[in-house]
Amino acid sequence: MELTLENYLAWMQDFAQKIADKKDYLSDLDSKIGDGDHGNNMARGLKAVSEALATKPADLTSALKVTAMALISKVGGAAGPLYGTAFLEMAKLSSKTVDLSELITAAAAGLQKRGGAQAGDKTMVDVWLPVRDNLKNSQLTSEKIEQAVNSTKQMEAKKGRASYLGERSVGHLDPGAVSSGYLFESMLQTGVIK
Amino acid sequence: MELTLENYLAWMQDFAQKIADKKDYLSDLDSKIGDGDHGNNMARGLKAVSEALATKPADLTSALKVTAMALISKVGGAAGPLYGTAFLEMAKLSSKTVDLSELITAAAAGLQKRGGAQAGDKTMVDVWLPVRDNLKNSQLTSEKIEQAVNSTKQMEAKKGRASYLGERSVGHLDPGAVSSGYLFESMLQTGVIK
Amino acid sequence: MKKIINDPQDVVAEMVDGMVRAYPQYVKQIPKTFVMVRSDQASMKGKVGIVSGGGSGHEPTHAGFVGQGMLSAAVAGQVFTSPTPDQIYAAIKAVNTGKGVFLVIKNYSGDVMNFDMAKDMAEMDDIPVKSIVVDDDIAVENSLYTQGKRGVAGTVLMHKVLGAAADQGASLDDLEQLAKNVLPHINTIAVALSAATVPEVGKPGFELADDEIEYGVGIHSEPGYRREKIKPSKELAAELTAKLTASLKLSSDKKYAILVNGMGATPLMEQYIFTHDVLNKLAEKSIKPVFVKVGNYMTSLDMAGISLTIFELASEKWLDYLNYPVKTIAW
Amino acid sequence: MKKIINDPQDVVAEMVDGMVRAYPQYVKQIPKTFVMVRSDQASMKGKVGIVSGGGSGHEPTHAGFVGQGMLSAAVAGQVFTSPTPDQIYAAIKAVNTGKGVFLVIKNYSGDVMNFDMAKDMAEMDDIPVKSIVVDDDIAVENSLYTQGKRGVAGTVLMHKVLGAAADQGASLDDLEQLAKNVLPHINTIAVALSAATVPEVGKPGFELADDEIEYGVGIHSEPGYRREKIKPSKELAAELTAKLTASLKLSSDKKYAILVNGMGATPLMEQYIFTHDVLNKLAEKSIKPVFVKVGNYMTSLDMAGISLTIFELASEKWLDYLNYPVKTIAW
Ligand SMILES: Nc1ncnc2c1ncn2[C@@H]1O[C@H](COP(=O)(O)OP(=O)(O)O)[C@@H](O)[C@H]1O
Ligand SMILES: Nc1ncnc2c1ncn2[C@@H]1O[C@H](COP(=O)(O)OP(=O)(O)O)[C@@H](O)[C@H]1O
Ligand SMILES: [Mg+2]
Ligand SMILES: [Mg+2]
Ligand SMILES: [Mg+2]
Ligand SMILES: [Mg+2]
Repeated sequence: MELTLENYLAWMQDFAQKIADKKDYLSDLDSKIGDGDHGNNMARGLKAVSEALATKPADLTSALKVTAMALISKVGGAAGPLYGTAFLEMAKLSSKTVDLSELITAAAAGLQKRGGAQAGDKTMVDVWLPVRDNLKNSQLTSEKIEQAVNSTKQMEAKKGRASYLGERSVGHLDPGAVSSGYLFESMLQTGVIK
Repeated sequence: MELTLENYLAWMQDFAQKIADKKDYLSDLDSKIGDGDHGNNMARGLKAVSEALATKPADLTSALKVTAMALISKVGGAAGPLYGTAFLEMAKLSSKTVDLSELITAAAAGLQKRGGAQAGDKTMVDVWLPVRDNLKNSQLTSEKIEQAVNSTKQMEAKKGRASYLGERSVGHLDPGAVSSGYLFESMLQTGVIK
Repeated sequence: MKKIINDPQDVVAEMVDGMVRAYPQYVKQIPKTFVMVRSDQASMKGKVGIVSGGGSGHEPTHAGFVGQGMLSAAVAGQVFTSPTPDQIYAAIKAVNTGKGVFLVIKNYSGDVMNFDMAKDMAEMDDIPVKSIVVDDDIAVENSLYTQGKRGVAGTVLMHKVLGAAADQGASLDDLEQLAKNVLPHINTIAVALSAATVPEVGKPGFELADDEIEYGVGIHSEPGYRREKIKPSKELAAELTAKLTASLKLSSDKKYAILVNGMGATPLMEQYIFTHDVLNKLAEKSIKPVFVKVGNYMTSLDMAGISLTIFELASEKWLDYLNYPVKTIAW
Repeated sequence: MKKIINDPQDVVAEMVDGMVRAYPQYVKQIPKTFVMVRSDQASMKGKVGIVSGGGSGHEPTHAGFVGQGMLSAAVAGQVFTSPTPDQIYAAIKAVNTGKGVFLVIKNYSGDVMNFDMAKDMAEMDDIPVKSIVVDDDIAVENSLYTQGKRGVAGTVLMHKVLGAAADQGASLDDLEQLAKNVLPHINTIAVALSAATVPEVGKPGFELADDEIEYGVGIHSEPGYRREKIKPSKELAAELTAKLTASLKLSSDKKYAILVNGMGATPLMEQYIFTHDVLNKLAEKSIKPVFVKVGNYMTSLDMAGISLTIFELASEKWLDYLNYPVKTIAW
């Protein structure tokens, strides 16, 4: 499972489309336990990513880097620095290895370092960690991703805006987990993993 | 038809009661073609009048004067100076004559001088003038008052807030005409005219 | 009606109390009245006093503009109801330092009559009093047969100009002349998204559908000249600017000041967006205002909407007056 | 959604444009950013720069407080969304005059992360940067397991204190110490009558019945701690004052400043009535605040509601900082 410029571009194109399609749904989810902007934030960011990638980066590293920069400078909120850091970590590592599992592991670590969230805190981390682990032993499936996303439903938020709700956050999906779910669904569907 | 301290006090007591009862209705009328406060303004004023008259003024002149002062200082808006001026003119004249017709004639003149309204401008003047004329030839009846009040319905306002509505003021009773109607109904009902 | 109030009958008393206790450095209350006079009495010495007032519900107007360089006193009536002559008279007496008192009256029959009666009282006391009746709202056509135009947000600019001139020693006659000169150059027009709810009434002054607006509405929910579906800000700006262009005969040779005024429930974000659109509209005519102010200055309780005032600065001095420093709660 | 806007995607760009064109004397925009820096660059010379910012929708916060004696720059994010690191970094670079830059951050995970990334960038450029994370909202209990308390209206007082100190020559270390000392003494709590509608979302962040209020709501429609039927202002004041009494351990031996803050759609009349009730409540405890401010300072778009901030003036200097003159659009 190696990330290449080609499959990476396909992956991002698909992800951007999913986000555009699900913009309102993501904001809806966010308005239940956050401030209702996650869909708009992500759509703005992925539009910028698409524009940046349309300028045809020379290699995977620069593709990952422009993705990170577009996310960091366009998404804002909590999701911007988190997704941005994740892709920046992948960009950094990509000059040494293009193994997908290793890249995602580095990304997840960066994400946790930036946001300080642990497994079970009801954040996107609750999707990234299981994905990381399942990639490691080549067992990532669409069902596993869905499972991870759905697992956030019963969690009580400890990080991000949803944490202000305390117990009342239980029973709602975490919007960042859902958007991360789309990221990894795209990864599967565009054949990054064969 | 002479105004006495006694029948004047009865008159004002009845008028205050009518205004208290019709407060919401008057404000409702005012909200259609004005700013919705005529009932509140009049109720506040007549409450002050009742309190002032409860201190037992020595004679009719002082009774009229404290009425005027209470109206001037408590009603505010357009109705305050208008009603206030009317009663002040009656107070002034009452040291010379207590003939009801003459008193109302003076009051109506003061009212017109203060507000500059003519017959047909859709104001309280459209009740005061017919009442004045009917009193002169001893023909004032409840029907005449009602007629005068209702006549304002088809008029287009030329003075006061309702004038901002132009043609759209047509079809609504003038609130000041209605409250003036109550004033003269009370005058009839409390036996000031026998 | 969902409001942060106690008994609707007490709103003015409690508001005035809150105001003078919050800002004793600017205003103090004449006991048993709703008159707020300038705390800094020293700054009034030897100057003509300027008194304004009117119904409450337009906060920060009028008391928010009491202070050095602007008003000497403000008289608060009941909500949307002119104050009474005795209160206005108390204000006149309190601020007269021997140079007379100038009254700024908004053109409503109630206000005009009550201020007139107060003027009569003051004259019996030998206090020289002059006045201006502000009628800047161009939504209502002036005509012989009506009450004339209404006084709205432009009144605040009148306060500012007169206050600056008075602070610099203008006489009562000077102020009267200045006010007369300035008046026709200040024009205002509004658009409402929703009506105000008077606490004692308990329901909005008029009803607009969820997607409806009304042009030309007054600050007491007086009706405007047209209702239609909500438009983008730039189209609202175009409509209001066009009206003012016609009334003031806007020209790129002249200098203008602009006041974008929120009606109470319209957030600043919307006001700034509207400002952006108005400035664009004026730029199309090669007009770049030399003074712009944006915010809630002449409100109408919880009405949502905005008014646009354009003030043609026919004299260079008028711009100086607008920029003259003041010490008030709200300018 | 009835708002005076154009395309919901353009609200921030157009608002920033309106603001800088209306008030060029106070703020100017760094081209291609939503960063507004102080126009009066001379006043920043030799002083530590102070940068604040956050999501838009809280106007006049933050740009309304840019100017001499207060902020050096403000960074506007999308509505209710933290600005991005590149923009914050641009602000830092623009205001650094060699003495370093102090950041005032509200405690939201997005804001903290974006400002942190900007700080990293500035440090790579050898610009010394320190910061405070404001978390004055006592509605949410602080605990190890959560994000901590939120930053709300009290942030404006932090801006004021730091701005005054910076203008008087405080060093970056002085400001950090001052901010740390001040922070626990500023506490805020709010009550909402209705939620804000984010333009791009198009519907309110939460629904309250026609007769319902919610205590403890945040400035982005974050939920509060209790819903109940609307109460008279004096009871709302009692509830909020009681919460702050507990958190700050109010005592008649100490000095306090008060900020009564409107959330956007609540008129000044209601704010002053509420102020009256708060001052009465405090008077019962023999507390008479030495500084009171009332108005829309940290809004939440078109939310109706009010917040109460109490600031214990543990040092006499802090009151001087609050009273220190500033040149801004909105203080
Ligand atoms: N500290 C954190 N660590 C990891 N993820 C976080 C953290 N804080 C927030 N998130 C994620 O960010 C998502 C919200 O993003 P978004 O709505 O775009 O930003 P904001 O909360 O600033 O409005 C949450 O659903 C959650 O998954
Ligand atoms: N110029 C005027 N002359 C005579 N009556 C007038 C004039 N202006 C207003 N009115 C009367 O006053 C009434 C309104 O009174 P009110 O609602 O108490 O005052 P306001 O209009 O100031 O709110 C009108 O219905 C009308 O009868
Ligand atoms: Mg969000
Ligand atoms: Mg009325
Ligand atoms: Mg009225
Ligand atoms: Mg957000």
